[in-house]
Amino acid sequence: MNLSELKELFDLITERNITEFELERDGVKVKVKKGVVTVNGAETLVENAPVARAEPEASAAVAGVPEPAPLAAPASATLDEGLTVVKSPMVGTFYRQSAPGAEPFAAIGDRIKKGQVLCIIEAMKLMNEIESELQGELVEVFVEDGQPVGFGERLFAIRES
Amino acid sequence: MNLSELKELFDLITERNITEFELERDGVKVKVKKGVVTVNGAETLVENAPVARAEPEASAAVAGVPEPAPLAAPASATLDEGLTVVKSPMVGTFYRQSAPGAEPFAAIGDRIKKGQVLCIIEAMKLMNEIESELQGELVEVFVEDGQPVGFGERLFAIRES
Amino acid sequence: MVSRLDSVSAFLRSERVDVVSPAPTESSGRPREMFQKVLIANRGEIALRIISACQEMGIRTVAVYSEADRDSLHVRFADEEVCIGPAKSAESYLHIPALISAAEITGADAVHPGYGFLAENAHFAEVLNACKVRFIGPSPRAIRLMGDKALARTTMTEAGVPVLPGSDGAVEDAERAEDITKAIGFPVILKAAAGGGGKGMRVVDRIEDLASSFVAAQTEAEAAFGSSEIYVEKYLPKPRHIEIQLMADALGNTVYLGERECSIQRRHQKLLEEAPSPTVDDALRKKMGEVAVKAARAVDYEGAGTVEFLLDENGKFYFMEMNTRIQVEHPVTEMVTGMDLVKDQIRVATGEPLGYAQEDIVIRGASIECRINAEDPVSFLPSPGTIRSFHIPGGPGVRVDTAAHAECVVHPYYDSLIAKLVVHGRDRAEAIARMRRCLRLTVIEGVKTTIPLHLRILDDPEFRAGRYDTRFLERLD
Amino acid sequence: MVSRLDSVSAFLRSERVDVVSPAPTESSGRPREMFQKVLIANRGEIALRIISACQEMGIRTVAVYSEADRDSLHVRFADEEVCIGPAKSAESYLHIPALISAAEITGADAVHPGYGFLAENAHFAEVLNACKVRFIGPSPRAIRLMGDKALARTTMTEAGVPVLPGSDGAVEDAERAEDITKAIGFPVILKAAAGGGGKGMRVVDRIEDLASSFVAAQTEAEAAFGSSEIYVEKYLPKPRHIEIQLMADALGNTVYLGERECSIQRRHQKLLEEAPSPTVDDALRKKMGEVAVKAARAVDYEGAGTVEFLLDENGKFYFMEMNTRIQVEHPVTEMVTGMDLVKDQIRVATGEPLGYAQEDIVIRGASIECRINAEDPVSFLPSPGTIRSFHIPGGPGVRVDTAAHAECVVHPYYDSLIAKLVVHGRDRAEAIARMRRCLRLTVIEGVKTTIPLHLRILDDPEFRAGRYDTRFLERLD
Repeated sequence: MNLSELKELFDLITERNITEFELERDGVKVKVKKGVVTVNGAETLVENAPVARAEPEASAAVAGVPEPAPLAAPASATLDEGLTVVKSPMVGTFYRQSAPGAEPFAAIGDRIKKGQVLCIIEAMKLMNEIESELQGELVEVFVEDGQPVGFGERLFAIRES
Repeated sequence: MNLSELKELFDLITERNITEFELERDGVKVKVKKGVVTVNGAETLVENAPVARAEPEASAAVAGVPEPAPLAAPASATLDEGLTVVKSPMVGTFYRQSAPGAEPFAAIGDRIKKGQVLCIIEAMKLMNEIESELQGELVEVFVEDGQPVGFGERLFAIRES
Repeated sequence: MVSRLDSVSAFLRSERVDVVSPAPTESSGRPREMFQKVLIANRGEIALRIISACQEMGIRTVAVYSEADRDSLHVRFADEEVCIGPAKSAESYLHIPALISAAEITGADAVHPGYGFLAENAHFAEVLNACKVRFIGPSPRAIRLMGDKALARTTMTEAGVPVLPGSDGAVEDAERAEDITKAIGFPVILKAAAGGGGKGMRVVDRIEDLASSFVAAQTEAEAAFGSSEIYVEKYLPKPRHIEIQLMADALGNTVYLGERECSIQRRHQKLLEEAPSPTVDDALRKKMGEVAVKAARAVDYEGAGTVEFLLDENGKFYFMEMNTRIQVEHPVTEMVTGMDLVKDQIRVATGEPLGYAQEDIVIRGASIECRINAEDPVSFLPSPGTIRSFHIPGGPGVRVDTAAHAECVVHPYYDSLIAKLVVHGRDRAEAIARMRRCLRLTVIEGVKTTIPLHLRILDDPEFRAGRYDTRFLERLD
Repeated sequence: MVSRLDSVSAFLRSERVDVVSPAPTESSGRPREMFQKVLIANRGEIALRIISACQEMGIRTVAVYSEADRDSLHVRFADEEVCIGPAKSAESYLHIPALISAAEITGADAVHPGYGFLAENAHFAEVLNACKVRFIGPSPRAIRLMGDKALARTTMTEAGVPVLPGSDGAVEDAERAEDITKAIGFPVILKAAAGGGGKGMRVVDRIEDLASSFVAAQTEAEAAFGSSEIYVEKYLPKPRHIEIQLMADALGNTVYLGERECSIQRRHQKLLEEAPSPTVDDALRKKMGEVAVKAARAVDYEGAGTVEFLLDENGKFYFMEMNTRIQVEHPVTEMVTGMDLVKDQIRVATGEPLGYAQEDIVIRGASIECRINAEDPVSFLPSPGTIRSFHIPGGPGVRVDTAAHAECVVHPYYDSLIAKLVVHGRDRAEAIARMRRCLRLTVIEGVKTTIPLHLRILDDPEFRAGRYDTRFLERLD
């Protein structure tokens, strides 16, 4: 079987909405499975396998959903090659500077050092300074100054270096 | 298979949303899987495109079930190569002979002719003779004498010839 | 393959009233024993409703189903089940021979027809009676008398039940129409006798317009229905559809369980019902209730039934028709009275006495039902398909009758009712607030539903004030 | 990354009663305005129940959720939502700073705690008060007085509420235990002061066994809990758990809404509750109700609360504890009284008067609640997982409170309650028949549930006769 044959096979599979296919030449083993294909929340209704049936199906199979995707660690997660997201460790109000009118702790394009204060999150009347755990370049700020943030909400993206 | 062929293969797989692929050259074994495969109520969780994610998934995809299998025609359906199932065209009581103690209309192994009476279904005090639409050999009787049958219930299997 | 079913059907189709119709007194004989096994000649939520009642009474149940309903919950929950035909209703749920055979082979001693399908088919009731299977409903005679519009009108007039003034049947010409109009007063409506859906219909306010409208209606009726027969009726500009729920036993006890307000309808399809009506006071309720009882007694009515009235702005009401079955909207009556109509219906079908009298019926609080149909809320086109997600609300005063669930298929073959959302509140304001939150807390994904329309109705100031009539939905842009 | 949350938590953990505890009279001031926005510090069915009440009252809602509950219905149905932490309760639903911050950033003017989690945490109520966010529940003082077993016992005794005779705290030695036993009479139970789960517990019937049992209990208590403190209490061989539902406003109006029978429990976990109790008659209801009101008044109680009693075979009852929150089983009371406890709870929290008096409370019919838990019905081990199919029953007199649905995940982090199945019948027999059919018409696939156990309970002759006590489930093989 060469690549063009494989391509043809894949086209056929796609066209026929087959979700599982097995073939063993010697011993003549064929296995075809079709079902509902769920990709990115959109589902494709698939007809049944073209196997002749002697009697009506007693009941339709009940599909399940996959378990929720494993949640990203609240601290940081890889966004792209080299990009790390800093998330809010608490519920509160996000401030980019120490006082109204002051310079922001960090601006886009700034070099960030480990331990450098990135922002303040005010929770229960206390100002919590959020420090960077890594060094790199500040690439993005996801939240506007003065906005409320929930636990695990994205605050910054840093390109580590 | 060289690297550029592999790259092409991987591109192909991504493009076609194929999620699992197996190939054995000698003996020719191929295995392909796509998306979330739901077969007989067991599901295989398939992750989305292998791109690193920066944030937790907002929501899990909801899978659906396939439409119920298209129901076999009530008259007859292919059971096996050459085997045809005769189904009940009505609700009633199944009788294999014309009167208690009489010979059955047809016994297993009998040669069946077109138009030959196979059984009686009593419905609403009326005896409805069920005739064969084909000729062949009576291979199986699914219902016992005197038993109630529903619409579309299997009565006989005949090997057409 | 040949069957004699065709001749059986022919036999069954012949309306052999003489042979099988029981005398009206036959049914009021000695009390029968409680049923052992009831066959439910229906599907969907009402089949589940009847299974529920039977299970609470310790009665075994038989489900019948078409091939399309193989995986339906009524099949799953019944003690026995029989496939009676293919998806098409005419060959399954409406196919009398298949249903009779199913009752015979399972040994059911009674059949509950639900609503729709064969529920008001006198012939079905007769055949069952002839097979010694009890039809849970009134006598074939009562079904027949109430099923024929002209016959019902005559019977009611004789019984002293007010009917809408008009011609007793078709009117030959415009001159005769003028005579009738002079007697009943303007406005009048001219209607095609064979008609429906607004075709061949004309509202006439002035004598000058009568002759020309009559001819126009005749022409339209001839074109639409192949019959130019026209009848004349008093026209009510702002009628309310008020119906009285009745329950009658075989011993002659008949009580009314208050009214339901069903004016929220689209093309004569009820969408939202409430009890009590915001416009009916105790005195009017008593008056309408007693007239409804009179109507039922005129046909020796037995079981659960509903007399539908049109109520005009002056508190005058007119008999429209009697529904000789349990109705879709019966839950609102159950909510405000605390009764279980389906259990009572089965109980009285065995000959058991009602067990309660008129003075035992107390209306408490207010109840609303919203019919959640798989329909486009704007175009009202059916929206069959597979329900992907399904969640129904809970909390106090909420009842949801449904056979739907996640991953179930809403078939195009049958009616589009997915769920009946019913609430009860200490007063109408609480019921409205409760229904609003219930509609908001309902999740039905995969098919379009009437939920957005219900929310618009509930938010309408006129609806909230209780000031509406059967044309409300036409006005709601 | 560094935060000062730890020090905040430390501050919050310090029980600074002096600063924030309001004087008991403070809450009975002038009526407050209706809340604009309520934060619900809970999850699951009770969060939906509170959202329902708020929506019916026109109040906006804020859901809080842990990362595991991102897709939960309470998040979907609330007007706003805030993620407050990871799956673990201690870091989310029990994490006071996150909840307070969530209330602050959303501008909520009140917090409803539901049941469990922080519902009976006086400190949480205090911190909210300090932040000018209304805690929907009683005063921190009332929570604290009722939350401490010894303090509650003293307070109740002073108020003239009967408590189980016994030592007021730990007993130093067997001789002192003998003195107490002589005063209260056999049988008595010796209990580890620090204990639970049956460890360090001895029932003593005769004076000869007292000394040896005391030493044995001490030894066991020391080994199990590191404390050999033992107290002595009157032992009731066949007690029933009867609780009285109360509702009190800030103006001093306190009414009782009848009792709930909660004797069907396993390891002090209630499984099935009913109202009214099959053993409580009108006279006893009045007596227990009035004592419960006295108990609540002793701590200036406000809001919804429950006084739990043990009832012995002679109709004598003893205060066990007071639950200062809405309870899981509140629906059975709503079913028989027609009240909406959560709406009333929110209403009185604004300072509004109750609006009804004791004589307005009428108990109608009978109600039963079955807790459908994701548990193995035999081993009672939790059975988390994904629910594959889900269908809940409808029909008259049925209420289902649930946040579950097909394809939802039952997490191992939180309690295993999937749904509360509640029925109402015109009498107890109808309620039992209805509950049986509801359990049979419920479909929950993918996780094991307590449904089979509930069916066994309902079929038990002693249960059906209403003759059972808190040890019923131990005897049910």
